Amino acid sequence: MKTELTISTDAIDESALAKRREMSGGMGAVVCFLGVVRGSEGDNAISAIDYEAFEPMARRQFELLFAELGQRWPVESVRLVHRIGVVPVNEPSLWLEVVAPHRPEAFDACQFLIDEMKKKVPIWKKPLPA
Amino acid sequence: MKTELTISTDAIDESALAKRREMSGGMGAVVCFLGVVRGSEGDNAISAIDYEAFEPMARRQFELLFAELGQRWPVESVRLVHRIGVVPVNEPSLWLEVVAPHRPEAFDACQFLIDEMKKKVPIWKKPLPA
Amino acid sequence: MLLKVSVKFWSYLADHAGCKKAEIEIVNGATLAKLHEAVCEQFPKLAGSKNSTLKAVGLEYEDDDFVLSDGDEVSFFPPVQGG
Amino acid sequence: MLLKVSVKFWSYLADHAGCKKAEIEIVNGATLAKLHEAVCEQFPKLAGSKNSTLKAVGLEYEDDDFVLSDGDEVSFFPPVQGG
Repeated sequence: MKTELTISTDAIDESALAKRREMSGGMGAVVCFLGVVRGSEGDNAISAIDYEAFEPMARRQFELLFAELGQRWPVESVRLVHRIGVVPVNEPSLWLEVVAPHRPEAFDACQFLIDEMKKKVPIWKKPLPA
Repeated sequence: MKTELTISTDAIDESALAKRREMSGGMGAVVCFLGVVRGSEGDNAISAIDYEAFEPMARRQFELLFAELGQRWPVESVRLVHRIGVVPVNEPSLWLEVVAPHRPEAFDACQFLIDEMKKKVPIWKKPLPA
Repeated sequence: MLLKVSVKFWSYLADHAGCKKAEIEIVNGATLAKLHEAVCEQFPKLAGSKNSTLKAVGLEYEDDDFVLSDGDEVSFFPPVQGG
Repeated sequence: MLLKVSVKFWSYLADHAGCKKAEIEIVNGATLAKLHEAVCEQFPKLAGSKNSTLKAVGLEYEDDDFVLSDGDEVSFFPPVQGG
Protein backbone atom coordinates (compact mmCIF):
# COMPACT_ATOMS: atom_id res chain seq x y z
CA MET A 1 0.00 0.00 0.00
CA LYS A 2 1.26 3.45 -0.90
CA THR A 3 0.96 6.10 1.79
CA GLU A 4 1.61 9.79 1.77
CA LEU A 5 1.43 11.93 4.89
CA THR A 6 1.73 15.70 5.06
CA ILE A 7 1.57 17.74 8.26
CA SER A 8 2.11 21.36 7.38
CA THR A 9 1.01 24.93 7.99
CA ASP A 10 0.40 25.37 4.24
CA ALA A 11 -3.16 25.68 2.96
CA ILE A 12 -4.47 22.40 1.51
CA ASP A 13 -4.43 22.43 -2.30
CA GLU A 14 -7.17 20.00 -3.27
CA SER A 15 -6.71 20.38 -7.02
CA ALA A 16 -2.99 19.71 -6.86
CA LEU A 17 -3.62 16.65 -4.73
CA ALA A 18 -6.24 15.35 -7.16
CA LYS A 19 -3.90 15.87 -10.11
CA ARG A 20 -1.12 13.86 -8.45
CA ARG A 21 -3.37 10.85 -7.87
CA GLU A 22 -2.05 7.58 -9.29
CA MET A 23 -4.22 4.51 -9.49
CA SER A 24 -3.77 1.17 -11.21
CA GLY A 25 -6.31 -0.45 -13.55
CA GLY A 26 -7.75 -2.66 -10.83
CA MET A 27 -8.94 0.26 -8.73
CA GLY A 28 -12.58 1.32 -8.94
CA ALA A 29 -13.24 3.59 -5.96
CA VAL A 30 -11.84 6.82 -4.58
CA VAL A 31 -13.23 8.32 -1.37
CA CYS A 32 -12.06 11.77 -0.30
CA PHE A 33 -12.87 13.51 2.93
CA LEU A 34 -12.37 17.17 3.77
CA GLY A 35 -12.70 18.36 7.35
CA VAL A 36 -13.44 22.07 7.26
CA VAL A 37 -13.24 24.59 10.13
CA ARG A 38 -16.76 25.63 11.10
CA GLY A 39 -17.76 29.13 12.15
CA SER A 40 -18.62 28.18 15.71
CA GLU A 41 -17.41 26.00 18.57
CA GLY A 42 -20.29 25.20 20.88
CA ASP A 43 -22.18 28.49 21.19
CA ASN A 44 -19.25 30.74 20.35
CA ALA A 45 -18.49 32.29 16.98
CA ILE A 46 -14.87 31.74 16.01
CA SER A 47 -12.60 33.10 13.30
CA ALA A 48 -10.16 30.19 13.09
CA ILE A 49 -8.74 27.18 14.89
CA ASP A 50 -5.11 27.06 15.91
CA TYR A 51 -3.96 23.43 15.59
CA GLU A 52 -1.00 22.27 17.68
CA ALA A 53 0.70 18.96 16.88
CA PHE A 54 3.31 16.84 18.66
CA GLU A 55 4.54 16.24 15.17
CA PRO A 56 6.98 13.31 15.42
CA MET A 57 4.50 11.34 17.50
CA ALA A 58 1.63 12.36 15.19
CA ARG A 59 3.60 10.98 12.24
CA ARG A 60 4.37 7.78 14.13
CA GLN A 61 0.72 7.29 15.12
CA PHE A 62 -0.51 7.98 11.58
CA GLU A 63 1.98 5.38 10.27
CA LEU A 64 0.68 2.81 12.77
CA LEU A 65 -2.89 3.51 11.65
CA PHE A 66 -1.93 3.26 7.96
CA ALA A 67 -0.33 -0.12 8.69
CA GLU A 68 -3.45 -1.36 10.46
CA LEU A 69 -5.64 -0.09 7.64
CA GLY A 70 -3.47 -1.89 5.07
CA GLN A 71 -3.87 -5.15 6.93
CA ARG A 72 -7.63 -4.85 7.20
CA TRP A 73 -8.57 -3.65 3.71
CA PRO A 74 -7.17 -4.17 0.18
CA VAL A 75 -6.46 -0.47 -0.25
CA GLU A 76 -3.98 0.65 -2.93
CA SER A 77 -3.19 4.06 -1.53
CA VAL A 78 -3.88 6.41 1.34
CA ARG A 79 -2.97 10.07 1.26
CA LEU A 80 -3.57 12.35 4.22
CA VAL A 81 -2.86 16.03 4.77
CA HIS A 82 -3.38 17.67 8.16
CA ARG A 83 -2.92 21.39 8.22
CA ILE A 84 -1.64 22.79 11.52
CA GLY A 85 -1.23 26.30 12.88
CA VAL A 86 -4.02 28.80 12.28
CA VAL A 87 -6.72 27.48 9.92
CA PRO A 88 -9.42 30.08 9.15
CA VAL A 89 -13.12 29.28 9.19
CA ASN A 90 -14.34 27.67 5.93
CA GLU A 91 -10.88 26.29 5.08
CA PRO A 92 -10.00 22.60 5.35
CA SER A 93 -7.80 21.34 8.18
CA LEU A 94 -7.89 17.74 6.96
CA TRP A 95 -7.83 16.13 3.53
CA LEU A 96 -7.86 12.39 3.20
CA GLU A 97 -8.09 10.10 0.18
CA VAL A 98 -8.43 6.32 -0.03
CA VAL A 99 -8.11 4.43 -3.32
CA ALA A 100 -9.40 0.85 -3.36
CA PRO A 101 -10.78 -1.75 -5.76
CA HIS A 102 -14.36 -1.33 -4.56
CA ARG A 103 -16.56 1.15 -2.80
CA PRO A 104 -17.27 -0.60 0.54
CA GLU A 105 -13.64 -0.94 1.58
CA ALA A 106 -12.85 2.58 0.43
CA PHE A 107 -15.60 4.03 2.65
CA ASP A 108 -14.82 1.73 5.58
CA ALA A 109 -11.09 2.41 5.49
CA CYS A 110 -11.62 6.16 5.21
CA GLN A 111 -13.97 6.27 8.18
CA PHE A 112 -11.72 3.96 10.21
CA LEU A 113 -8.79 6.28 9.67
CA ILE A 114 -10.71 9.37 10.77
CA ASP A 115 -12.21 7.63 13.81
CA GLU A 116 -8.85 6.28 14.98
CA MET A 117 -7.03 9.52 14.23
CA LYS A 118 -9.41 11.32 16.55
CA LYS A 119 -8.43 8.92 19.34
CA LYS A 120 -4.71 8.53 18.81
CA VAL A 121 -2.97 11.24 16.83
CA PRO A 122 -1.62 13.99 19.13
CA ILE A 123 -3.09 17.12 17.58
CA TRP A 124 -5.09 19.68 19.55
CA LYS A 125 -7.36 22.57 18.70
CA LYS A 126 -7.50 26.06 20.14
CA PRO A 127 -10.48 28.04 18.79
CA LEU A 128 -9.72 31.70 18.12
CA PRO A 129 -12.67 34.03 18.86
CA ALA A 130 -14.36 35.89 16.01
CA MET B 1 -30.67 21.73 0.15
CA LYS B 2 -28.82 22.70 -3.03
CA THR B 3 -28.54 19.99 -5.66
CA GLU B 4 -26.69 19.83 -8.93
CA LEU B 5 -27.04 16.94 -11.34
CA THR B 6 -25.06 16.42 -14.53
CA ILE B 7 -25.51 13.50 -16.91
CA SER B 8 -23.18 13.97 -19.84
CA THR B 9 -20.73 12.28 -22.19
CA ASP B 10 -18.04 14.79 -21.19
CA ALA B 11 -15.08 13.64 -19.10
CA ILE B 12 -15.49 14.49 -15.41
CA ASP B 13 -13.38 17.51 -14.44
CA GLU B 14 -12.72 17.00 -10.75
CA SER B 15 -10.67 20.16 -10.28
CA ALA B 16 -13.31 22.37 -11.86
CA LEU B 17 -15.96 20.78 -9.67
CA ALA B 18 -13.87 21.31 -6.54
CA LYS B 19 -13.28 24.95 -7.45
CA ARG B 20 -17.00 25.61 -7.86
CA ARG B 21 -17.83 24.27 -4.39
CA GLU B 22 -19.75 26.68 -2.18
CA MET B 23 -20.24 26.02 1.49
CA SER B 24 -21.53 28.14 4.34
CA GLY B 25 -19.74 28.71 7.66
CA GLY B 26 -21.73 26.04 9.47
CA MET B 27 -20.46 23.22 7.26
CA GLY B 28 -17.61 21.04 8.51
CA ALA B 29 -17.53 17.97 6.28
CA VAL B 30 -17.19 17.24 2.59
CA VAL B 31 -17.26 13.66 1.32
CA CYS B 32 -16.47 12.98 -2.33
CA PHE B 33 -16.74 9.69 -4.14
CA LEU B 34 -15.31 8.79 -7.52
CA GLY B 35 -16.39 5.60 -9.23
CA VAL B 36 -13.68 4.65 -11.73
CA VAL B 37 -13.88 2.12 -14.60
CA ARG B 38 -11.77 -0.92 -13.69
CA GLY B 39 -9.67 -2.86 -16.19
CA SER B 40 -11.71 -6.04 -15.93
CA GLU B 41 -15.29 -7.24 -15.67
CA GLY B 42 -15.37 -10.66 -14.04
CA ASP B 43 -12.49 -12.54 -15.66
CA ASN B 44 -12.38 -10.45 -18.84
CA ALA B 45 -10.03 -7.58 -19.57
CA ILE B 46 -11.91 -4.57 -20.89
CA SER B 47 -10.91 -1.27 -22.48
CA ALA B 48 -13.93 0.79 -21.50
CA ILE B 49 -17.56 0.69 -20.40
CA ASP B 50 -20.30 2.07 -22.60
CA TYR B 51 -22.96 3.57 -20.30
CA GLU B 52 -26.51 3.87 -21.58
CA ALA B 53 -29.04 6.02 -19.72
CA PHE B 54 -32.79 6.49 -19.97
CA GLU B 55 -31.94 10.07 -19.24
CA PRO B 56 -35.25 11.78 -18.37
CA MET B 57 -36.14 8.94 -16.00
CA ALA B 58 -32.60 8.89 -14.59
CA ARG B 59 -32.94 12.61 -13.80
CA ARG B 60 -36.34 12.06 -12.21
CA GLN B 61 -35.07 9.17 -10.07
CA PHE B 62 -31.99 11.13 -8.98
CA GLU B 63 -34.26 14.03 -7.97
CA LEU B 64 -36.43 11.68 -5.88
CA LEU B 65 -33.32 10.33 -4.16
CA PHE B 66 -31.99 13.84 -3.51
CA ALA B 67 -35.35 14.73 -1.93
CA GLU B 68 -35.26 11.65 0.30
CA LEU B 69 -31.67 12.38 1.28
CA GLY B 70 -32.56 15.97 2.16
CA GLN B 71 -35.34 14.76 4.47
CA ARG B 72 -33.11 12.25 6.25
CA TRP B 73 -29.92 14.25 6.77
CA PRO B 74 -29.10 17.94 7.36
CA VAL B 75 -27.06 18.16 4.18
CA GLU B 76 -26.34 21.57 2.65
CA SER B 77 -25.53 20.44 -0.86
CA VAL B 78 -25.31 17.40 -3.11
CA ARG B 79 -23.60 17.46 -6.47
CA LEU B 80 -23.53 14.42 -8.73
CA VAL B 81 -22.05 13.86 -12.17
CA HIS B 82 -22.64 10.63 -14.09
CA ARG B 83 -20.70 10.30 -17.29
CA ILE B 84 -22.42 8.25 -19.98
CA GLY B 85 -21.32 6.89 -23.35
CA VAL B 86 -17.88 5.31 -23.61
CA VAL B 87 -15.80 5.75 -20.43
CA PRO B 88 -12.26 4.36 -20.76
CA VAL B 89 -10.62 2.23 -18.08
CA ASN B 90 -9.09 4.31 -15.27
CA GLU B 91 -11.42 7.26 -15.87
CA PRO B 92 -14.30 8.14 -13.53
CA SER B 93 -17.89 7.42 -14.52
CA LEU B 94 -19.33 8.87 -11.31
CA TRP B 95 -18.43 11.85 -9.15
CA LEU B 96 -20.45 12.66 -6.09
CA GLU B 97 -20.03 15.23 -3.35
CA VAL B 98 -21.98 15.77 -0.14
CA VAL B 99 -21.46 18.84 2.06
CA ALA B 100 -22.83 18.65 5.60
CA PRO B 101 -22.26 20.11 9.07
CA HIS B 102 -20.59 16.94 10.41
CA ARG B 103 -18.82 13.87 9.20
CA PRO B 104 -21.31 11.08 10.06
CA GLU B 105 -24.20 12.49 8.03
CA ALA B 106 -21.90 13.33 5.13
CA PHE B 107 -20.68 9.72 4.92
CA ASP B 108 -24.13 8.23 5.51
CA ALA B 109 -25.83 10.43 2.92
CA CYS B 110 -23.13 9.77 0.35
CA GLN B 111 -23.36 6.00 0.76
CA PHE B 112 -27.16 6.10 0.77
CA LEU B 113 -27.17 7.93 -2.53
CA ILE B 114 -24.81 5.44 -4.20
CA ASP B 115 -26.68 2.42 -2.81
CA GLU B 116 -30.07 3.71 -3.94
CA MET B 117 -28.77 4.91 -7.30
CA LYS B 118 -27.61 1.39 -8.00
CA LYS B 119 -31.15 0.12 -7.42
CA LYS B 120 -33.24 2.84 -9.03
CA VAL B 121 -31.51 5.03 -11.60
CA PRO B 122 -31.93 3.60 -15.12
CA ILE B 123 -28.35 3.47 -16.35
CA TRP B 124 -26.74 0.33 -17.77
CA LYS B 125 -23.22 -0.80 -18.57
CA LYS B 126 -21.85 -2.53 -21.62
CA PRO B 127 -18.19 -3.57 -21.16
CA LEU B 128 -16.07 -3.13 -24.29
CA PRO B 129 -13.40 -5.84 -24.68
CA ALA B 130 -9.71 -4.89 -24.44
CA MET C 1 -62.23 -1.10 -26.95
CA LEU C 2 -58.45 -1.15 -27.23
CA LEU C 3 -55.73 1.01 -25.68
CA LYS C 4 -52.62 1.99 -27.55
CA VAL C 5 -49.43 2.19 -25.50
CA SER C 6 -45.80 2.46 -26.49
CA VAL C 7 -43.15 0.20 -24.97
CA LYS C 8 -39.48 1.10 -24.99
CA PHE C 9 -36.83 -1.56 -24.45
CA TRP C 10 -33.54 -0.62 -22.82
CA SER C 11 -30.07 -2.19 -22.60
CA TYR C 12 -30.00 -5.88 -23.57
CA LEU C 13 -33.79 -6.06 -23.66
CA ALA C 14 -33.59 -4.06 -26.90
CA ASP C 15 -31.19 -6.70 -28.28
CA HIS C 16 -33.53 -9.50 -27.17
CA ALA C 17 -36.60 -7.77 -28.63
CA GLY C 18 -34.74 -6.86 -31.80
CA CYS C 19 -36.07 -3.30 -31.55
CA LYS C 20 -36.01 -0.32 -29.22
CA LYS C 21 -39.69 0.54 -29.27
CA ALA C 22 -43.01 -1.14 -30.02
CA GLU C 23 -46.59 0.13 -30.25
CA ILE C 24 -48.93 -2.30 -28.55
CA GLU C 25 -52.72 -2.52 -28.56
CA ILE C 26 -54.29 -4.03 -25.48
CA VAL C 27 -57.76 -4.29 -23.93
CA ASN C 28 -59.12 -1.37 -21.97
CA GLY C 29 -58.40 -1.77 -18.23
CA ALA C 30 -55.31 -3.89 -18.83
CA THR C 31 -52.64 -3.83 -16.14
CA LEU C 32 -48.90 -3.59 -16.56
CA ALA C 33 -48.71 -7.36 -15.82
CA LYS C 34 -51.11 -8.04 -18.68
CA LEU C 35 -49.05 -5.84 -21.01
CA HIS C 36 -45.88 -7.65 -19.96
CA GLU C 37 -47.44 -10.99 -20.89
CA ALA C 38 -48.60 -9.66 -24.24
CA VAL C 39 -45.14 -8.25 -24.97
CA CYS C 40 -43.47 -11.56 -24.08
CA GLU C 41 -45.80 -13.35 -26.50
CA GLN C 42 -44.95 -10.94 -29.27
CA PHE C 43 -41.17 -10.97 -28.44
CA PRO C 44 -40.54 -14.48 -27.09
CA LYS C 45 -36.86 -13.80 -26.32
CA LEU C 46 -37.96 -11.37 -23.60
CA ALA C 47 -39.66 -14.16 -21.63
CA GLY C 48 -36.37 -15.49 -20.25
CA SER C 49 -35.67 -12.28 -18.33
CA LYS C 50 -39.29 -11.57 -17.44
CA ASN C 51 -38.81 -11.92 -13.68
CA SER C 52 -35.87 -9.54 -13.54
CA THR C 53 -37.40 -6.94 -15.86
CA LEU C 54 -38.17 -3.55 -14.29
CA LYS C 55 -41.14 -1.57 -15.55
CA ALA C 56 -41.83 2.14 -15.65
CA VAL C 57 -44.68 4.26 -16.96
CA GLY C 58 -43.44 7.69 -17.98
CA LEU C 59 -40.57 8.41 -15.55
CA GLU C 60 -41.89 6.42 -12.59
CA TYR C 61 -41.55 2.81 -11.56
CA GLU C 62 -44.91 1.06 -11.46
CA ASP C 63 -46.11 -2.28 -10.08
CA ASP C 64 -47.71 -5.10 -12.02
CA ASP C 65 -51.20 -4.02 -10.92
CA PHE C 66 -50.86 -0.53 -12.44
CA VAL C 67 -53.82 0.07 -14.78
CA LEU C 68 -52.77 1.43 -18.15
CA SER C 69 -54.27 4.42 -19.97
CA ASP C 70 -54.34 5.16 -23.65
CA GLY C 71 -51.07 6.73 -24.79
CA ASP C 72 -48.98 5.56 -21.81
CA GLU C 73 -45.25 5.45 -22.47
CA VAL C 74 -44.02 2.26 -20.88
CA SER C 75 -40.38 1.21 -20.42
CA PHE C 76 -39.03 -2.27 -19.83
CA PHE C 77 -35.46 -2.65 -18.68
CA PRO C 78 -33.02 -4.94 -16.88
CA PRO C 79 -31.68 -4.28 -13.37
CA VAL C 80 -29.90 -0.94 -13.36
CA GLN C 81 -26.12 -0.66 -13.13
CA GLY C 82 -25.18 2.98 -12.69
CA GLY C 83 -22.05 4.13 -10.93
CA MET D 1 19.66 5.80 42.85
CA LEU D 2 17.61 8.27 40.83
CA LEU D 3 16.50 8.36 37.20
CA LYS D 4 16.33 11.55 35.21
CA VAL D 5 13.47 11.82 32.74
CA SER D 6 12.06 14.75 30.78
CA VAL D 7 8.35 15.48 30.69
CA LYS D 8 6.77 17.58 27.95
CA PHE D 9 3.34 19.15 28.43
CA TRP D 10 1.07 19.71 25.42
CA SER D 11 -1.97 21.85 24.69
CA TYR D 12 -3.67 23.22 27.82
CA LEU D 13 -1.55 21.03 30.09
CA ALA D 14 1.34 23.39 29.27
CA ASP D 15 -0.85 26.31 30.40
CA HIS D 16 -1.78 24.48 33.60
CA ALA D 17 1.82 23.50 34.34
CA GLY D 18 3.07 26.96 33.44
CA CYS D 19 5.83 25.44 31.32
CA LYS D 20 6.27 23.19 28.30
CA LYS D 21 8.92 20.88 29.67
CA ALA D 22 10.28 19.73 33.05
CA GLU D 23 13.22 17.58 34.07
CA ILE D 24 12.19 15.20 36.84
CA GLU D 25 14.27 12.96 39.10
CA ILE D 26 12.55 9.84 40.34
CA VAL D 27 13.55 6.58 42.03
CA ASN D 28 14.96 3.78 39.95
CA GLY D 29 12.23 1.34 38.87
CA ALA D 30 9.50 3.99 38.96
CA THR D 31 6.51 3.49 36.71
CA LEU D 32 4.72 6.03 34.57
CA ALA D 33 1.96 6.11 37.24
CA LYS D 34 4.54 7.03 39.88
CA LEU D 35 5.94 9.76 37.64
CA HIS D 36 2.44 11.10 37.03
CA GLU D 37 1.88 11.41 40.79
CA ALA D 38 5.22 13.13 41.28
CA VAL D 39 4.46 15.57 38.46
CA CYS D 40 1.02 16.38 39.90
CA GLU D 41 2.65 17.15 43.27
CA GLN D 42 5.12 19.48 41.61
CA PHE D 43 2.47 21.09 39.33
CA PRO D 44 -0.75 20.96 41.38
CA LYS D 45 -2.89 22.45 38.61
CA LEU D 46 -2.32 19.27 36.56
CA ALA D 47 -4.09 17.15 39.17
CA GLY D 48 -7.58 18.22 38.02
CA SER D 49 -7.14 16.65 34.59
CA LYS D 50 -5.11 13.67 35.81
CA ASN D 51 -7.69 11.06 34.79
CA SER D 52 -8.05 12.34 31.25
CA THR D 53 -4.31 12.86 30.68
CA LEU D 54 -2.72 10.65 28.00
CA LYS D 55 0.88 9.58 28.43
CA ALA D 56 3.54 8.67 25.91
CA VAL D 57 7.20 7.67 26.16
CA GLY D 58 9.07 8.71 23.05
CA LEU D 59 6.50 8.43 20.25
CA GLU D 60 4.42 5.59 21.74
CA TYR D 61 1.49 5.53 24.13
CA GLU D 62 2.36 3.70 27.33
CA ASP D 63 0.30 2.41 30.25
CA ASP D 64 0.62 3.39 33.88
CA ASP D 65 2.66 0.26 34.65
CA PHE D 66 5.38 1.13 32.12
CA VAL D 67 8.77 1.10 33.92
CA LEU D 68 10.84 4.17 33.20
CA SER D 69 14.50 4.24 32.16
CA ASP D 70 17.04 7.00 32.63
CA GLY D 71 16.73 9.58 29.88
CA ASP D 72 13.16 8.69 28.83
CA GLU D 73 11.30 11.46 27.04
CA VAL D 74 7.81 11.45 28.43
CA SER D 75 4.82 13.43 27.12
CA PHE D 76 1.62 14.30 28.96
CA PHE D 77 -1.31 15.60 26.97
CA PRO D 78 -5.10 16.01 26.95
CA PRO D 79 -7.44 13.95 24.74
CA VAL D 80 -6.49 14.50 21.12
CA GLN D 81 -8.64 16.55 18.73
CA GLY D 82 -7.27 16.21 15.22
CA GLY D 83 -9.36 16.50 12.09
